[in-house]
Amino acid sequence: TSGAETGGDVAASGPKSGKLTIAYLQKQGDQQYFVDEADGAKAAAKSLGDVNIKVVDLGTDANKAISAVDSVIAQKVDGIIIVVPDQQIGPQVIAAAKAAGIPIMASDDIIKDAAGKPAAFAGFDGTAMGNAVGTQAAKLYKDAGWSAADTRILSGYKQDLSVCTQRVDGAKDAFTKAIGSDIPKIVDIGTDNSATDAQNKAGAVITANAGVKHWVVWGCNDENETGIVTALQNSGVAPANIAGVGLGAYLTCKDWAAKQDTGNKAALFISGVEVGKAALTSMVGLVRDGTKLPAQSIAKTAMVDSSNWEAAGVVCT
Amino acid sequence: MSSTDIAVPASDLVAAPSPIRRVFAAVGVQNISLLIAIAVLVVIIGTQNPLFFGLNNIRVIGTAIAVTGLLAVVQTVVIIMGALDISVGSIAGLTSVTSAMIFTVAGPALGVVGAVAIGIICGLLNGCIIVFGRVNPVIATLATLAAFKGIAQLVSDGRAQGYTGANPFFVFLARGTLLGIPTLIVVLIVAAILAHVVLRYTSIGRNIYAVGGNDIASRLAGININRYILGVYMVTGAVAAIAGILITARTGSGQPVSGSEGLELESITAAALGGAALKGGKGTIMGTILAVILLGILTNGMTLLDVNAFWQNVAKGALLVIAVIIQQLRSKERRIGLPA
Amino acid sequence: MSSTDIAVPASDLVAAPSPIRRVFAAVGVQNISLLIAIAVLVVIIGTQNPLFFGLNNIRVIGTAIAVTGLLAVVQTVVIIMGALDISVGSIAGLTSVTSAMIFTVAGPALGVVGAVAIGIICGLLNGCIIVFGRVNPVIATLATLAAFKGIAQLVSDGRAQGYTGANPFFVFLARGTLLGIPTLIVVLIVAAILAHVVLRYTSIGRNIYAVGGNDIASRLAGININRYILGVYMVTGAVAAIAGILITARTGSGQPVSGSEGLELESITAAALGGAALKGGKGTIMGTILAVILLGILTNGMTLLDVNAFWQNVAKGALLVIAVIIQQLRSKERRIGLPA
Amino acid sequence: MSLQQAQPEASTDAVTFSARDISKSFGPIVALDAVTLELRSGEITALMGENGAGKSTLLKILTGDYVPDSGTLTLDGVEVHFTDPAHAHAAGLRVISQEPEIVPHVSVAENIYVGSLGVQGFFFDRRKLQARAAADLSRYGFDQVISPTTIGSQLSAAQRQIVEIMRAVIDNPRVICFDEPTSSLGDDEVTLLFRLIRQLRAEGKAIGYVSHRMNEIFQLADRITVLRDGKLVGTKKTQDTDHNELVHMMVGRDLSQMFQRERQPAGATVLHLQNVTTDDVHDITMTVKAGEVVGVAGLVGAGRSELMKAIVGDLPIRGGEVFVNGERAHFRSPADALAAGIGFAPEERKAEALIMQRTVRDNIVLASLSRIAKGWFISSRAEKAVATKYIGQLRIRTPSSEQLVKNLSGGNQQKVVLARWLALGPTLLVLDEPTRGVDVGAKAEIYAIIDQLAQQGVAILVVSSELPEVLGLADRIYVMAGGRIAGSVDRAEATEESILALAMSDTSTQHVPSRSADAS
Ligand SMILES: Nc1ncnc2c1ncn2[C@@H]1O[C@H](COP(=O)(O)OP(=O)(O)OP(=O)(O)O)[C@@H](O)[C@H]1O
Ligand SMILES: Nc1ncnc2c1ncn2[C@@H]1O[C@H](COP(=O)(O)OP(=O)(O)OP(=O)(O)O)[C@@H](O)[C@H]1O
Ligand SMILES: [Mg+2]
Ligand SMILES: [Mg+2]
Repeated sequence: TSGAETGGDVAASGPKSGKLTIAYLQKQGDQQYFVDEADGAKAAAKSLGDVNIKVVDLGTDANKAISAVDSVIAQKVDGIIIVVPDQQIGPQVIAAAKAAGIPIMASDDIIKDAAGKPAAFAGFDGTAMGNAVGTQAAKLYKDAGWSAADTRILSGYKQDLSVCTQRVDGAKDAFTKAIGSDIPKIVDIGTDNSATDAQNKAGAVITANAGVKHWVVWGCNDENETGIVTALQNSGVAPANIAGVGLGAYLTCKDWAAKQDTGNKAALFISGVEVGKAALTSMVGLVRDGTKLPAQSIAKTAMVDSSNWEAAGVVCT
Repeated sequence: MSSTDIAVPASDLVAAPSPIRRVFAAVGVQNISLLIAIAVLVVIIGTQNPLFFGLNNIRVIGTAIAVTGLLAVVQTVVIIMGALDISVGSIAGLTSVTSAMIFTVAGPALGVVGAVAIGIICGLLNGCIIVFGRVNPVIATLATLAAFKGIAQLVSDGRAQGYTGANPFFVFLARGTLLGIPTLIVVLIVAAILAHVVLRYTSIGRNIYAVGGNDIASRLAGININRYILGVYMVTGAVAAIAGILITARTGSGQPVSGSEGLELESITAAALGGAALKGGKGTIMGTILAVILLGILTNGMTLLDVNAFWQNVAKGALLVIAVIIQQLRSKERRIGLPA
Repeated sequence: MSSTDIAVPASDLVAAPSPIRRVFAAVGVQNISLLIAIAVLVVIIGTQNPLFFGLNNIRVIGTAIAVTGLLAVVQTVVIIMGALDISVGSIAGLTSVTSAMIFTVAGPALGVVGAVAIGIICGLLNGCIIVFGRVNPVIATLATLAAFKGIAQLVSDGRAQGYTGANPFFVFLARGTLLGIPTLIVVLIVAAILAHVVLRYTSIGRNIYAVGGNDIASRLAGININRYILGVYMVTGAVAAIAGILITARTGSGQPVSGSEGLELESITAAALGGAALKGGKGTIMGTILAVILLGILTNGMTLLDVNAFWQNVAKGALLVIAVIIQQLRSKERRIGLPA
Repeated sequence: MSLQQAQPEASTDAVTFSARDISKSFGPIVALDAVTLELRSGEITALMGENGAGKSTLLKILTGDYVPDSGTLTLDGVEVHFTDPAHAHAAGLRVISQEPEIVPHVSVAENIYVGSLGVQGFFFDRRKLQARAAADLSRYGFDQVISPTTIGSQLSAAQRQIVEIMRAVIDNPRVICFDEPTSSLGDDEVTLLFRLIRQLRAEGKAIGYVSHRMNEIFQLADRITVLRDGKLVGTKKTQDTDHNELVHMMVGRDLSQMFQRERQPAGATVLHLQNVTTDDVHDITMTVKAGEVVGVAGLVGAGRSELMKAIVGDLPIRGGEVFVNGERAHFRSPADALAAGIGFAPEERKAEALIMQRTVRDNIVLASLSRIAKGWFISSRAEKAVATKYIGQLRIRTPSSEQLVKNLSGGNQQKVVLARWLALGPTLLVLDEPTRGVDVGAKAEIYAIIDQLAQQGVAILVVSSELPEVLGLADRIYVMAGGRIAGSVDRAEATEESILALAMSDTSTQHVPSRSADAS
């Protein structure tokens, strides 16, 4: 309903022809998912022809994101696709792009302007990711027939990163919805989002929960989830007693590829390549042909496990 | 070798030096190599993409370096005094989030005043730990780096707070101009000029050089070192708070961590690249500002030229090394011992 | 009056010091306060949750501190020499990812050898920039911090590489035991003992202290300073590579950035808390290891007691300050000037 | 040098400043035990005593650097308490400390006025300060020795000492104490300083003066206070005492008479320089033979220290050739020289020789570690044995070999530097001002050790600004002026006059401080 807002301004200035430059600004650009996303966008640009793509890594730095937006505006790009490090900066970003008359679209994380109107979006937002993970975890939990009393849910994430909070909150909501009120106790593990830190912190949590038989594991990303699962397995928990649901599948796939018996039971796979392609294609469509940005292009996602990950297109390096 | 901080360059005593030498003397030898590096970068980037020279782009570079620049300026003062403040980023984060929170309930004036007050208290705490706890500045501020960050996360529950994007004052800070110059750049210029003047032309500044150069000599000469340590850390806290407010203004909300994490290393890098010796007693605001500009141009130019983020890291490292090696080759210091 | 007999070493006159005093002397005054801090923490955490004392948990703590501990040990050596290596984390990341990549095509032996070789080359590069480029160690390694990270990202395209979780050697590193002690802990213990022995009982170690204490005097006393700088940085690179291999083993794949970012500050914090003076010439492996244990227990205990991550930051900062203040109060140094 | 009796007391007997029953301990070490010192207006009171007797500690108490454990300080009969140097300054007390403390990256002018730049108000005017420094330097006669624009880190030892002196005198204090001001000065500067001190006395200042040089004491002092082992031995009027009595008071016994060297025929040439040129010295040709002690004399800034550093490979040699034991040597660093058996004790113990925060033992064995080590490991027993041996031989006053060097008195620190090279036993020993700040008794012992080494066939090159020392020790003396060898004199012909004449022969370059700010 709202994608028209940013698209409309450009339509007024008329479609452009010739070489286009689209900026793809990404948080955490050094992470695999976003590398894939950039690759997807680049591939799409190539196939569309005459499109130049400018990828900028914003890290987790909200201030740098503002600088980068200013910078690509000054460089007169024809469209901006942004994955914000923090959704609160949405209004500033949208306002800046609007003032410059450059269409903007959010990828992966929804942003809204000052009036609360969301920008066009491509991807799969954090809450939805969490929901998918939570639903799958609930299914594993139910199928295993575990009881709330002797089960714990370990949830590992960087607690000051809003995108992480959304994901784990989403997982919790979906899990609760699926199971009902009597869900196992959820233990939050604050990590720096790395597998080693998750492993270290989980070690202490496992100690504190001696006697627990079964474990459900999720996290902000695959690093958190696999780190916790590794810690559980190192402390002697059998893979059968672990229901780990990863997010990204790029690390969980490794156990599956090696045919290891593992507590990483499933993972949500979102094709970064597809998101990148979709976002870029829509943006070029708007700028070149005046096609309105779709308000929401939800990325194709798949819940994968050891049996179907290859078929779903997970690339395991 | 030290340059602009030395008293009257001997050349001033010699009658009528050539104008070029005068300019050189004013800028300082150390800074010449930074200027050369900037010039080389500008030429390389500009020939690849003439948009680089656009007024707009120059404004973008200026506003992008404002926050780092502010912190680099105060970090330079701290380093000249022979100490280090690793907590500046944390203070900026804490004040960013608190300024937005106070603003939300009490308006912009109190938001700014409150944030600066918090910054000063943080600086005072740093100073007290160092002076009265006798803790080395690096450890003291490493500790408060963690502590202030924790407090920022606690007060905000780890989430961005408030919305300042609709407030005229914060909008003025983030996007306004003064005499055609973006407010952010004006803030940086004012802070840099103030620091420069204090360091160079006041006895307070000269005493900071003395304390950093030789604290025993300073103490024996009757300088109250403790007062200087406390004072410099408080000023640093205040400036870090201004940086935090600018982060709030730019992002439109108070950010407890994002946007301020890592600023400590960036500010130290800029100060060191600008010629401040980590042992203390040496450094200039001019050099630091040139270093900040150099790093800002590098980042901006690499984005402009579509350099991959991974290559950007390599390039940044290489540039740092090359710039400092050139400085060192130009200086006539004896090439023995551990480089200072 | 006692001042007349001062020519005779006092300790030789006093017969048989009490055993307690002997232990104290062996541990060192500085370390006593660390021991006390550890004891206090252990009591507090243990009474809240007796599971803390479980063998399992002790093993968890041990394996959690292995990587940081390794880097802290070499960082201590670098700091004693009067320098700093901020690039250790980056080297660990680069070697983590390359060890996994080499392993994938050439097996574990070459994976390890290759990673260590890369670590040594990185260290050599650091050393050369410092020695021949005459760049201050902090700036040099700040620059290579960025450069090595960029290279790690480039070779891996930013992706985790390989899978080592099925290889017996890497599994042995990550989860195996030697004489009942987890391999990770064994690696740390071996490295710490080696460093301790070299520093304390060999002329190489003594000369490292001398260089850090006064580089000019060391040079004039015939120590080849440059060789020491190069050597120490190469060893640091090699140990950082081992840390990288351990990260790979623990996570099951080569990680270009994740898991190694920030290790530089952690290692510096541990060394400084353990009593190493950033000015050089002072520090012990014993102190560093105690500091690593203290920090490891703190993290483990707070997680165990379900302390919120934000409070953990505050607590960590507070503990650091308190521990160092106690050390300072116990030491009889004159309370003037800037604390070293 | 002729002993010139001090002027008869010109002034009142009023005690301006007194330190009464002062005690100060550092842990178990009693540095001062109920010592009393009185300084009178218009009088110079010398403070004497062996190394470690407590002189510097006493002066540090006067200036508020240390707080005494007990005892009282009175100024004009009013009791004062200084807990910080600033208090003492405000009260009109200044001490010129034994180790000049210099701020490295600022000018001489700022170094002189450090801490009191603010007298010109909040803003500080660099040019005015410069002019003021120039005026003050010329007022006190040091304008030829030092330029106000030179950067602190580039000052020679003598220039640093002068900055330290200037700092104190420009404050126009009522009481001023000098702690071994002449130990790094050349004869010319000493003359200037004495003129200054006498002028201060004439202005009615109360002056304290510490030195180990007897002739200086007799030239200057009105009254002499002697300390031994931290206790007061007594105070004498200069005219009522003599050299032998003072020595007896200081040492507690009579010293055997003046040192006499055992001369012997020299052996093979160990070091030969042929037209050696560096950035600072030019066209140096000299030889040192086994068993020979060769002296190098010259005025401050003549380039002696630079030459020594070039010999051991610390400074690069630009031209000419160096032969060691007949073979051409290319030392790229002192490490190479050490490998060839050359040891070098530099002039500046604090900056160049000692690792202050390490122990006496560590410092003594620093250069001979590889010899003490068995394979890879060093035996701490062997180390301690070596350290203890030289602590005894040089009578280094320290509670044990484990004391930190920074806690030793200045003279004892100097002995540690020497001990390092004695412990190594090199074939050529280069000593730059080896007895700086060393007391009379210890000096004689050091001379004896040098003599003994020479007899064992060690070649020794000694730089010294004390002509009696050079004359007494050396078999041959090279005199340097303006970075060149002005001549060489055999012991037989050498007199103070002949050496001085050579040293002053180069009028073109001497006394012009070569490094100033424009070097950068
Ligand atoms: N900070 C300190 N800690 C421990 N001992 C100290 C300290 N300062 C001085 N001492 C000791 O006090 C004694 C007196 O030292 P002081 O420096 O006053 O001697 P001095 O008379 O000035 O000797 P010199 O002629 O060698 O300069 C010495 O034994 C010295 O080792
Ligand atoms: N650290 C230094 N940096 C730069 N120049 C110096 C330094 N020390 C001395 N000089 C200069 O080098 C020249 C030679 O000094 P040098 O110290 O060799 O003289 P010297 O004969 O040994 O006298 P001194 O008795 O002062 O040691 C002088 O002109 C002096 O000003
Ligand atoms: Mg003394
Ligand atoms: Mg000399």
